Amino acid sequence: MVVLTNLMAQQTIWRLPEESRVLFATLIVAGAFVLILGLIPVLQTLPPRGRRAIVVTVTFLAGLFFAAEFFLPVDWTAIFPKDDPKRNFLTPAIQPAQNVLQIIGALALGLGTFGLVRLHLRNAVQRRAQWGYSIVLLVSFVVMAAFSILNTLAEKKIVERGPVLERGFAILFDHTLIQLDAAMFSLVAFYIFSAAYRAFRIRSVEASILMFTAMLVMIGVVPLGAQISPALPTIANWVLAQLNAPAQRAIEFGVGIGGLAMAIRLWLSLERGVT
Amino acid sequence: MSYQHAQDNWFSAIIIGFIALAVLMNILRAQLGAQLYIRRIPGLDAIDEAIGRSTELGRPVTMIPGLTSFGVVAVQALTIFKYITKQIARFATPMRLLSGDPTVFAVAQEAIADAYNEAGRPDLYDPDNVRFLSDRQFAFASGVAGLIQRERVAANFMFGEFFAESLIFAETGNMVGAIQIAGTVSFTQVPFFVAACDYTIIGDEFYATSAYLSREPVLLGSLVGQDIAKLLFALTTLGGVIAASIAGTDAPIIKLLGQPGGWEAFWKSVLQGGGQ
Amino acid sequence: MQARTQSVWQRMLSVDRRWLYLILFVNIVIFLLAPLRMPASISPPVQKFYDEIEKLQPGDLVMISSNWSASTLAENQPQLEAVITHLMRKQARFTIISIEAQSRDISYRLAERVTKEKGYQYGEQWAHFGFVPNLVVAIKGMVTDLPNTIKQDVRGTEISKMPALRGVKSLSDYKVVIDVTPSGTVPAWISYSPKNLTILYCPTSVMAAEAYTYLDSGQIKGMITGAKGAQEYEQLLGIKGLGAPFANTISFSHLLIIAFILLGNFAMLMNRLQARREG
Amino acid sequence: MDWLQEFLPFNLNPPSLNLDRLSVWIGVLCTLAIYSLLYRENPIYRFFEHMYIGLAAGYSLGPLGVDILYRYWIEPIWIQGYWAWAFVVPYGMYLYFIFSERYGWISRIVIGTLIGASAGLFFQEFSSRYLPQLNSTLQKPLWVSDANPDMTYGMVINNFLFIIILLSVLTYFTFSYEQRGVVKRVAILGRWFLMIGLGAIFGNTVMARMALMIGRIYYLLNDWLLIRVGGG
Repeated sequence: MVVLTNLMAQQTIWRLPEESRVLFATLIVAGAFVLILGLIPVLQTLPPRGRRAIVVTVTFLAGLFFAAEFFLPVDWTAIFPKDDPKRNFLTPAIQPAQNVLQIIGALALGLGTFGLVRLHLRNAVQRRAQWGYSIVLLVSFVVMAAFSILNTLAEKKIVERGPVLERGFAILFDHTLIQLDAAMFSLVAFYIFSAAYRAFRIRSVEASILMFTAMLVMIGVVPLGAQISPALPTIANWVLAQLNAPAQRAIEFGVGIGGLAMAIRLWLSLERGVT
Repeated sequence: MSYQHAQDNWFSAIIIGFIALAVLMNILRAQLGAQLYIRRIPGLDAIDEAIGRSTELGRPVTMIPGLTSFGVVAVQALTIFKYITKQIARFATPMRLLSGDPTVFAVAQEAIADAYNEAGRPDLYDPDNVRFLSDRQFAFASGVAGLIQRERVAANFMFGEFFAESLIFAETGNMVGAIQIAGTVSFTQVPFFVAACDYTIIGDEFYATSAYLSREPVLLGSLVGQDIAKLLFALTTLGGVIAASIAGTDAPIIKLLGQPGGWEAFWKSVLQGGGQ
Repeated sequence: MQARTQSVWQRMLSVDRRWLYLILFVNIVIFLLAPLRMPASISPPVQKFYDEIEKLQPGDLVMISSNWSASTLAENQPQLEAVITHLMRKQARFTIISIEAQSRDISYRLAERVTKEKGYQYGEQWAHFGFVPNLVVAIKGMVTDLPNTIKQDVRGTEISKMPALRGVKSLSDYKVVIDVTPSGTVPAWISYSPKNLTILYCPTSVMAAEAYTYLDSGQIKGMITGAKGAQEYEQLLGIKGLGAPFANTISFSHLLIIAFILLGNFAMLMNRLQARREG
Repeated sequence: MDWLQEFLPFNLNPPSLNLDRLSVWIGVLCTLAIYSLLYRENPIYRFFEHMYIGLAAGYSLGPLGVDILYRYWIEPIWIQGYWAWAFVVPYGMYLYFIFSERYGWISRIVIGTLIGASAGLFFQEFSSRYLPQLNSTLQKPLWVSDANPDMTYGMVINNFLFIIILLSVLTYFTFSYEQRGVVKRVAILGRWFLMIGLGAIFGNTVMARMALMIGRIYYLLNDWLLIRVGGG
């Protein structure tokens, strides 16, 4: 990984020559697809134990890279000139790894969209129940995808921004998606209010502590509280800073230790359900 | 305040090493057959009761890992859902698992299939019962709300990480009279689950539930190791506070216990001949 | 056995929830239109937030992590507008990054509108880095090598060629990061950003209670809590914004909710007493 | 009359469509359609619900496709010539085999990469997020002494309270032994203190939700009905 990052900076074998670069690039990408996807039938021949070994190794190596970068001592003067005392020999490789993980992260998000479209496409084709709504979903998906991609490209001046794109994206984004999202989220206020009346019961000592603190905070932090009496905001701020903070910190310790234990288990693929 | 590398204060590496050792040793013990004790969380009795009630009504049961992105919490939520699926498989109660994350959706399909196999009813498994609605928070919430109302769900289990949309699930379940059990490490939503659900499993209890249910050596060992780590944190707090009261809050020993740069400060003061 | 006539309390408890929705709706409309305006009392976290920005020198670099979608517009928009106004007043340079797809366009269009009013130049004094799905890895990338991690801004210009970011090599060249977010993104900034970077937090109120442990430990240096915090900040800046009408209306919806929580419990209590008397 | 003229999305005398006003009407139509769920689950709601899910999924392709794939993959290879990046997308494509029965396991390789990376990164998070909190707890002396000159009795009381709450809530979250006697009482005390923290979250969360609803009603009043709401 280290060689990759150093050499990439300078003009070397890692960089295609200027002329007919597009042609070479397309060939190499096609080759990469063939090579990597071609690997699958080979991998498919592996017995289940072999498959698990590959997944476990890949998981371990991905974790080892970041763990090592964190735990290895810095200012590794043996390899690096003393220009940056905050680096060890793995640190320069963090940035390219970032690009790789962003791409895979984006493909993972795309997986969700792919799964969604695939589900509704099948609903529509097989005329399953409510398939009419699947058509609505697919149409709005396609229209919005087109406008969104064109808009983002227009921002990068790769595509010319016409009035139709400008107005169309504004209507679809600012006046439809944004409004639907905001409206949907504000529903919760209604649900809280109806739950406050019908579900929030002072059933026990615990529930009454929770409810009393909640009401104190609700009144103390808003302008009305300051109007009623200047003491209210002070008390509310004290409860938040002196009683609430230690409880939150104890919760944080529990979650942090739990997270560390889980991270170790995932890294070493001890978790049966996962890898 | 933040660490870029463990060398900022090697104390961090020592603590991580100690906790890792405590966890891995106990996992090894559990794998070698030692019976590690985990107390039964009251929330589990509530889950069994909810399962019983849903079988009487015969209406579907929903399992919502919510928008939990794939990782630590999602895996354990699926462990709990596998347990529930195995129980309801005996009575062929229909189920829906609704996820808002692509990876969790994919892994859930295998987890639920495994659950039905383990329950000896592979025929009951229908991949369409495990659905991905949307990774948009509120598109997902509306999808779930719509389904709970349309199918008049009997029981609603919500395990995983939740955000603002949690109350829409709980309130909609409340509207159709479903018995609801929630368990989450997202503390911003616990108060609402406490208010609107029949029982709420809070924070670390969530980890203990999946460990207790699965009796997995890995989970049991890990939980025991975590308890040791919590004891370590409690003792460091007590000892440190007393030391701070005696030696002052800017003493080298206090800097050592967790502050970046504390390691050099501590050893420099020790090597320069006995403390400040 | 003929169904017992529902006592007044039982009817109260089983009132249709749609009436409740109407009552809340009407309450908010009334107090949004009511001309009464109550000044806010400045809470310590907001004052600390203000003081941290006041320390900025002209030309200091600030990173704004805007991760809110339209869902939390009412809370995060007043915060972001007030913060950008204050940064422009201090002549600080700022860059925006978002890990939420929708937030990318919302924050970009909002910043364009607010900066145009004050004549703040895109590319000269502020820029938008676009969307990255994985925040943790993005922060680590920016700490080691910002230009190669971000590569180009929203408008496709190379980072290294932008006057706003001349000579910026890493996140350590920034003075402050402001996280305007409805979700748990601040732990990523706390965990991975460089030591000297001051972290300021603009959460929706939901995330505020959890953050008091970070305020206590100094991991975050200030916090604006939701629309109410935005009102306090607008008051400190002496500007007119959406924070004030929202915060005042919140006061009365809180009053309504508290009343209905008490009413609900009272009705349940009376119901139980009545049932016991008859039972 | 001029309010009506400004309110409607179309002009009467020279019959023409006012696109700005029409956009606001579209936004209001969406808002009211979603609010129809409050009355009852209905086809209009379901129509807008599916449109919403479709729009949201469609929109994400813009930032995903351009901000990420173009910036990190297409431009470095085709324009700058760094051909080594070519292998990343096919490798990431393994994820899409998750839908196939036979090749499903192939996706596990990439999922393993993501899990491994997040696990490896957690060590830094554990050090930077939790140890400073542990350390700041230590800086709460329990009595006034010359070692800590600027301590007041008020601060001492607060520190005692802080430590007691912290340790009792921590005790509540321990599971590997049966809680009996004093420990059980401390754990119950811990759960009560936990409720204070949860109450604080509850109060703040209610405030957040109200603000979002108020924001929507402000939009209906101010942008649609053109009733100016005071700036406060």
